[in-house]
Amino acid sequence: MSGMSKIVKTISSIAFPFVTIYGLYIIAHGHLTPGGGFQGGAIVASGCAMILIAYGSVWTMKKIKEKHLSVFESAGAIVFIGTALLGLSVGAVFFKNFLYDGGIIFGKIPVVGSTIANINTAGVIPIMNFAVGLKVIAGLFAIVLVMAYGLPKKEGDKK
Amino acid sequence: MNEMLDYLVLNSPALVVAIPLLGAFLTPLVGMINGKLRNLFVIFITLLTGFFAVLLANDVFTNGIRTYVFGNSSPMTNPVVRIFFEVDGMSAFMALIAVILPIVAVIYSWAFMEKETGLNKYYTLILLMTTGMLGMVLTGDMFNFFVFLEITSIATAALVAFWTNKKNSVQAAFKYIVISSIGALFVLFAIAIFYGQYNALNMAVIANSISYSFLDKIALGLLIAALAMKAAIAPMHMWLPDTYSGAPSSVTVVIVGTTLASLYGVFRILFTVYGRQLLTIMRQIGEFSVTSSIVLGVFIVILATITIVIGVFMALKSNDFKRMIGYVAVAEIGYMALAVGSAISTFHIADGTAAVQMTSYGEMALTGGIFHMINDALDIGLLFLVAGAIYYATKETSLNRLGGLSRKMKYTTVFFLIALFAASGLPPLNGFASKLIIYQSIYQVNPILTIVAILCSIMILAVFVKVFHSAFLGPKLPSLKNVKEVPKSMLISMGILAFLIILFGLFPEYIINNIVEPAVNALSNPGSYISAIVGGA
Amino acid sequence: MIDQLISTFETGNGFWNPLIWITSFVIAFLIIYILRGFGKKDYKKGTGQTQVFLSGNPEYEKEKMHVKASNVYWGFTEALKWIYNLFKKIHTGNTSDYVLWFVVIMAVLFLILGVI
Amino acid sequence: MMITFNIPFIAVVGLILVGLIAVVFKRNLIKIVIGITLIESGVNLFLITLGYREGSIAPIYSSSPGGIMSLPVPQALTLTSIVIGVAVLALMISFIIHIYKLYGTLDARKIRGDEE
Repeated sequence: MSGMSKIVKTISSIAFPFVTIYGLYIIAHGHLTPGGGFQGGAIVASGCAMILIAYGSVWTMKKIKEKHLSVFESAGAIVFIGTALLGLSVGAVFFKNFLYDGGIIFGKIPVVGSTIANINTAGVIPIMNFAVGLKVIAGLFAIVLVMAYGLPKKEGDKK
Repeated sequence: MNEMLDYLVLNSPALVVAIPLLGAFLTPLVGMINGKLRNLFVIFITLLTGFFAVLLANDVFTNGIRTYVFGNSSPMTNPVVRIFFEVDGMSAFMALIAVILPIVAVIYSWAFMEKETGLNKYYTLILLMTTGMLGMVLTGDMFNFFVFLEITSIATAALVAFWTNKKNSVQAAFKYIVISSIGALFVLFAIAIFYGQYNALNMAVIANSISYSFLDKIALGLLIAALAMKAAIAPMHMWLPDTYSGAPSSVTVVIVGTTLASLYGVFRILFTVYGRQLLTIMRQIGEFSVTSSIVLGVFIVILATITIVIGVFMALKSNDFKRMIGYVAVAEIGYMALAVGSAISTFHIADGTAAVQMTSYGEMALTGGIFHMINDALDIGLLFLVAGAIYYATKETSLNRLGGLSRKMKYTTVFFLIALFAASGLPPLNGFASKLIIYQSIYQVNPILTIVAILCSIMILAVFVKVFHSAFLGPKLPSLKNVKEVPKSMLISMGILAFLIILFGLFPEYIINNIVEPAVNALSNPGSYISAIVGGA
Repeated sequence: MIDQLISTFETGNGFWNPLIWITSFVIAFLIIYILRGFGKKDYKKGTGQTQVFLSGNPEYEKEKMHVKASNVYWGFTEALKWIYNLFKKIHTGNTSDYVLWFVVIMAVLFLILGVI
Repeated sequence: MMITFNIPFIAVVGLILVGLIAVVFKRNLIKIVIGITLIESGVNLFLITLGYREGSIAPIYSSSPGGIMSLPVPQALTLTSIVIGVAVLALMISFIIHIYKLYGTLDARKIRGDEE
């Protein structure tokens, strides 16, 4: 798949940071508002897909290798399961929210009822959200990238 | 040391699933360092999983049902929100099946897949499949069951298409993913019906409060149809020969396990979740009251008989080794379904108590069916490993182009003979004991069933005699001049399965008393499964 | 442990004892070994003894001598042609048909569970 | 009044039926995949519909107006189902790409194995 016109490239370059920031915001506020790892990750990945379409798969493949993406994907999954296993190692159970009520990082207890959101709450959930977000960004982008790379390179170029 | 072991036993339900999952995502990272190291790592992970599964099974067989609440060490506070693993005898039994096959598969893959590329992903997916299977059999939560079902199917489909340049593999993978995603969606639909009625996703809670309303009947139909399709009961079995023959043999061994895990779903739904409700009287014909259990039991028995017949007949005709074993696998599934159907049709309420009971032969049928599950996994698994060995040596699966292999591949021939006798139910190998129990118990249901079952078992022998004749006997073919015995890792994995087959065949009493009996008790007493979560009776 | 292993397994109409099986197999192998001893002692490889004898006819090539898999059980499949034709008709290999069978079974289940 | 409550359920059944019809009767693989996604949407809609309790508000604590909140479990289930759906969809599309490369067609009747 080759790139598109200069106008598309420029516009998508401008839009890309905003899309990414929005996606990261959704990931970061996953424990407070609707959203979370998957949704935010999907938004960021769709931003990446926009760049892919604008610049073409060949160009994108030069910039970022599918191998590196799978490392990120593995890292996300490992962080997720690792956090869950840490709950086990501190003497409790698998998936134990051991940071909750710890007071240090994400350790505040939210006030019951209608309040202003406090991002420093919810224990391990934000960490897992970030892990899932990383995995989804890498995973979805890798899917789109590989599919685009597998398609014919030019229009009308069969097989 | 003892404290450490206790701690591990306590957390084994979670670890059994968590270790292969963690291993799956560590595999690509390890694979970047070295290929051999990665293979060792994967074997280590599966062995570790096996170790924990044995710990868990041992604990469950001696101490009864184990529940494990994720994220909370305190007792169940809210069964709607919490996710449970609930491990009873049946789950532990299935977990044993689900760990044996991947161990064998990864040892086998060392040599079998050596020349392929993309092995990092291959091993990742195999471990994900293991996770999925183990999760399916251990979970006590309906939705969790669905999630693990999907994990298993996605990983399986991706692995079936591992040889992406082969038409046969890719089309088989597409069929498999279509079938399994539709099946899983209908399972989800049924789960949603449960949630809408009972505000619960937990199997025990649902089983406790189920009322067998009209919606529950619909959910039962959806669940049985979808899971039976995943377990390849005729006439929904057609995907199985495609998938089994399309996948690399090392993968097929694990797919056998996933098929059995789906069958486990059927067991769980019928015996635990619905259980007592199946005794609802639908219609009174004179003295005889027709209950759901009889209707459903007879229906499953009919389907199972069709499954057996179609399986063996198609196997006799096919000339592709792997497709042939696929059809035999269909027939073997039919034997298990036959046992389940017979067991369900004998449901009745015991005099003086409220508990649901099966007649003694119903219980015996269940014993035979469950024992046959592990035997089937071992036999069919070994057959596919032999098929893979032949493919490795000759790059050929069509029986028409094979011949005289026994002169070159001695050990493979011996393993094939063991698998042949075991799968066709000849003594003293494991297939005999379980099939004998099934024949005896279904004789009480209907003698014709026994005749059909025995005849089909003989035909399975005929099927493999055909393979033995055309692939292993005969003159050395000029086209197969350079055939050599397969490498050690493949022989070792075949040896493990052959050893287990002989062991299970020689000591069926020991196996039944120690492994199968707890599973049968778990299924025939759904009350204990329910009370472990809900409390009370 | 050991006495559990060798205990007899009763199925109702039959029984199973590992010891009996092992002994009978050992005896069977002994008999085979003894019978094997009665065989010809003057067998030599590479001589005329080992040549294929087809009533005096010349031997064909190896490829032609081997009965292929598709020819095994030809009589059986020929006699039951009607049943194989039926089965072949069902096994279309088409994904849609697989799903159609699923829908049919689901409908039958609804019928027998809901209506009867 | 009754009918308005039932509209989502009618839509669920409609979506699933349309999906099944597409899977069973369409020959193009892409259309079969579309059918599967339709079934999936139907099931997801069913889950979401079940999650709503009359008069409840969305379960978000931040600056909520107060009142009964509906239990977010069905939303979580739907989300999980959507995530799985994305994975399945990506996998199916990849298979279709490979099938088209190997077979040169997307007709479901022509996509068959070696021996069927």
